[in-house]
Amino acid sequence: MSEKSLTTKEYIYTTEDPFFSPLTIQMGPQHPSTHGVLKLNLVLEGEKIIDLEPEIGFLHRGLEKLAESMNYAQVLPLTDRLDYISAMNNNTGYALVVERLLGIEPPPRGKYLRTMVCELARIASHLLWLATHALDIGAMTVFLYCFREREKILDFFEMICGARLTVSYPRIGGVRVDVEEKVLEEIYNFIPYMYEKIEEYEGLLSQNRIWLDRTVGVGVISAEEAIAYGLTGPSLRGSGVAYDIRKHFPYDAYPELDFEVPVGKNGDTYDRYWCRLQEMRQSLRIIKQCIEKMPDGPVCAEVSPDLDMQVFKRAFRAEAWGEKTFIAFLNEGVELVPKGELYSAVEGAKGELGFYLVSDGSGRPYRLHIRAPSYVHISALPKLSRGHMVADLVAIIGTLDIVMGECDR
Amino acid sequence: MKERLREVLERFKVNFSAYIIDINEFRGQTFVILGDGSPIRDIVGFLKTEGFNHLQTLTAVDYLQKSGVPRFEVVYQFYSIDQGISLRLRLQVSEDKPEVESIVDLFPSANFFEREVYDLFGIRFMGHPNLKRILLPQNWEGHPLRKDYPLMPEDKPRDFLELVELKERLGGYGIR
Amino acid sequence: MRRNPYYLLFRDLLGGLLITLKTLFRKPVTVEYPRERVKVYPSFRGRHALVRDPETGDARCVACLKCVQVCPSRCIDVKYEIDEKTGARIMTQYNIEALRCIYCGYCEEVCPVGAIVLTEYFEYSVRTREEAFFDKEKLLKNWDEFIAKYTEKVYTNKFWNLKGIPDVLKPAPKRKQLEVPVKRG
Amino acid sequence: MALGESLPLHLEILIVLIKIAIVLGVFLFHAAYTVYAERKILGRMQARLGPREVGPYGLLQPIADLVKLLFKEDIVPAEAHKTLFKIAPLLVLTFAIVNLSVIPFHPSFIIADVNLGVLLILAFAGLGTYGIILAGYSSGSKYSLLGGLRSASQILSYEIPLSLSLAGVILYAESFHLRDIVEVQVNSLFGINVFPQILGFIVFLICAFAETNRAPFDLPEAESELVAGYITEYSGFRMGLFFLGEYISMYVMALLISICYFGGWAFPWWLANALPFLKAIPPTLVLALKVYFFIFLFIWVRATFPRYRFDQLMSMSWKILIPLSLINFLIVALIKWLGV
Repeated sequence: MSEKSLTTKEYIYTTEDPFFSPLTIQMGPQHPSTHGVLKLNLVLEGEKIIDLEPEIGFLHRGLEKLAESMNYAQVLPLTDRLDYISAMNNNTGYALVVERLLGIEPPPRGKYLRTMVCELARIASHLLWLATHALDIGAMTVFLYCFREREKILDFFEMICGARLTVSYPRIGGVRVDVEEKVLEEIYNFIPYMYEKIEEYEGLLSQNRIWLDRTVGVGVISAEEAIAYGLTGPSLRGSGVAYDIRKHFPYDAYPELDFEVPVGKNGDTYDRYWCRLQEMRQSLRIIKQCIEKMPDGPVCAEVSPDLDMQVFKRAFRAEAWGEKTFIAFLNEGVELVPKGELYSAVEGAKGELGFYLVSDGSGRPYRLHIRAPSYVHISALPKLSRGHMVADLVAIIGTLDIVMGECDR
Repeated sequence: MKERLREVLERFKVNFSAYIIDINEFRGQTFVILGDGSPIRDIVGFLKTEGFNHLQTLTAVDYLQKSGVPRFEVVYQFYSIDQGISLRLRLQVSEDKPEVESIVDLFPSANFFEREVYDLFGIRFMGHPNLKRILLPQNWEGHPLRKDYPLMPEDKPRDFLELVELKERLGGYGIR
Repeated sequence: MRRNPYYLLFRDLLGGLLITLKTLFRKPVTVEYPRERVKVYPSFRGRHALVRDPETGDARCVACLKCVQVCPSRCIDVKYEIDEKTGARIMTQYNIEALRCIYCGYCEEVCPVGAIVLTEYFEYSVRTREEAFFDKEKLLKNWDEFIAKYTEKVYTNKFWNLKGIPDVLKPAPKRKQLEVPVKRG
Repeated sequence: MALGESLPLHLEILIVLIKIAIVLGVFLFHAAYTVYAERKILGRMQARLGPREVGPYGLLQPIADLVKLLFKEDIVPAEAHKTLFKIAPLLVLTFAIVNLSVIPFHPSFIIADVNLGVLLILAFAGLGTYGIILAGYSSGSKYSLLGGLRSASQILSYEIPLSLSLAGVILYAESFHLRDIVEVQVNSLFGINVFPQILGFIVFLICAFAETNRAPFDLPEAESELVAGYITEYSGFRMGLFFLGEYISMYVMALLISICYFGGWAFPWWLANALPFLKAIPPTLVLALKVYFFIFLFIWVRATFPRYRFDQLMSMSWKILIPLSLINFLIVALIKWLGV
């Protein structure tokens, strides 16, 4: 099959059967299991998928363009809206890229707090993934069990920063506010409870023969192919590649913590499922270490930029382009912040969440590109699902763990 | 790690010296600026044989009004998972002929990235199997991430108070 | 897996059934919302309010426009006049479009005097857009409504007194504990 | 039957009509409250509460549902084949209800006392599929069409092991009449059929799930794949009819399991001899308790298991269930030959 995704009209299927005609279905954007506003143009033979073409962009909000007109601190709440299921990771990722640009080092307590909330967010995200993945495959009880525990994590977020979903908790140079000891204690007590609950999910799924039938050997991708298709995070680790930003490009408190990167073997849906469950356990381990090792002190660096940081207005050249057109162009010669460009990534819950930032010294991002894991994962969807059935497609979408807010940006 | 990167860059310089404008470093990240019209497919192919197997991101920047350089820059960020080295290519693209060779056949993950760059910057990737708009509707006009894209729409945006006023005015005529 | 002798005994399926059966006899976690309330934790970012100063009975805002400046969604609009005698700014209009607000809490964090606050009141669905447009009077009324149910003696907010943040980053009035006594009557 | 012989025709018809009214009334009520029970039990199994708002403990919920379904707009899609679209839910419901006519609820309470009861049930169960296939075909939606096709192949594959596993029971009782099946099995060596025919029972149970389109075999209406399968385009009362049909066929299957494998309204002889007071329990109640247990099992399984894939379901039917049911048939034949 060529790399080119064929649309319905172009589609010519060579077959011996003169009466054969492919069935085309537009799955989504309001299909129950496309996880948001993903649309898939399917070409089917019976229930077998011959080809599919993802259609995205229904949730495009122009975040990258929007960021160009805000100062560095103001962009941070925008990143909440990327992968809104684990907003902490996005915020941290963005804060990190600006910190690296400005050369700020957060104080240790800030680092540990950020690591802790990131791991909590990872668990929350994996819980939502497990919930929807299991629901797609038909195990509806797991869905509600996962939400039960996710609710507790969201409660922690509420205690920490006053919001549950779009937290905006990390800030450039640390975190916005310290966490009370009482809350840390509650999170610490939550860890053994969560271990127990993971056992429960595993009891419902891991050994279940129906679950095995539905996931083993479905959506197989080899290690080389997975790298080539840009899969990252647990989707890649399911194929046996131990590529984890937390180990490869350590950030925050991760270098000081002891954790493993679970790796699968076969690169199928089951291995990715297994990896994520193990990752939840590792996350709990990290949280435990974070709370145990939590140093005292400030949570934010003193050189951290203010929320109302100074910016240079960009020059407008209105006359040449008519009254209503504004052009923002590079400020040459001014330098409020260092000039330069850098790419920095964090291990988001879905995979490698990268920020490519170009600074022109004006205090606003000149260009902010977000490398969203879901975006790349969706591009691998045709490869993964060709030749499988519609029911498997649902499992494969689930196993890639996509969030359209992040994909469409 | 550093040595390995230096080795690769040495070989890079030998092979493609004609196209390299600058090799530099910022905050520990090495990048190579390539001139307009570089054979990017060959260069990426070379990097792939050197072990850069992970294309972290592909994007573009519009340096409108920056003196003395072509307007666009297409950015390729590579990483070698086995060797732990990363390298960024910045390929300059002129405004007159915004065309770049596609690298989809080398890195399938570039598929959507290139479509995105085409969609938002209007840089065409020659040889891409399915180059059409991806985030915006197919009938969208213009490329929004270009710096000369109008920030204000043709109709002035109405803020809330104006909307209330309008509604009251229309309400006087019995229109809801 | 298939070679496992337990496969024939359906142990995997029975184990799953047992888990659901156990849950059947456990206490459900549902909160029956209108009758029961979830606990809202302090400094939850809910409905906006302008803090009514218990001494003057008016808003504490000094029209420094910092909130207008930092608001990422640009939903705050402040108008002010200059007092001719003292030269001080007097805030005349304070508008918030709650439908545009993204509840990041930057305004309350940046406010040097603790004038604007996102209260812990979260149930404020409205029927018309006008109701979600908060002007100064409405914002003060929001504060009164919120404080009427507030049980503590002084109100303070996590984002007013940023714990763990170096003093350099705070505006001068916020370097000491900022709180509002709650007056009832 | 003792009733019909001495009575004039019109009286006999009247009696049958009254019986039908009773059975219909009881089962419609049961179907409605099974929905309630299902929601409640599923809720509790999922650590939530289930319906609670309408009436005490939400007990009036089925009535509220009924009112809602009745007053909803009845949408017939423009692309649909109008006649078939309207007939399909009726077919499903009718063939589910007709099954009840040959099932004995009490040794002397049976609407149509025909000798080929089991065969009739198998036939009607097969016919009921037409309703689903027609619904899928006539809706004019591709999801519905796939749902209908899945249903067709599913029923086709599961009719066979279902019939074959029942064949063991029939062979054992040497009768197609469900009353005879009960009477023979409670007086046999094992008391209830499930002991010698454990294989047949497992096969029948799995097939019952598949026949009624219940989880883990709810492929024709798999909501995560096919939106709602063949019911995607239905709304209001027509959708309600499908659900009614589904729940009634669930009852039919539960009744069949209890009658064919668990001795129906009677207790096995060894239990009845050991605990004589059991004989005082009214037979219908005994049957009802057994049926309720299986209905609970249906709900319980739905709460626990993921869904099978379409092709796995088929291959399981052909590769595992049919051979198993044949083995079961052989075992029964052996027992018969040995004369125990």
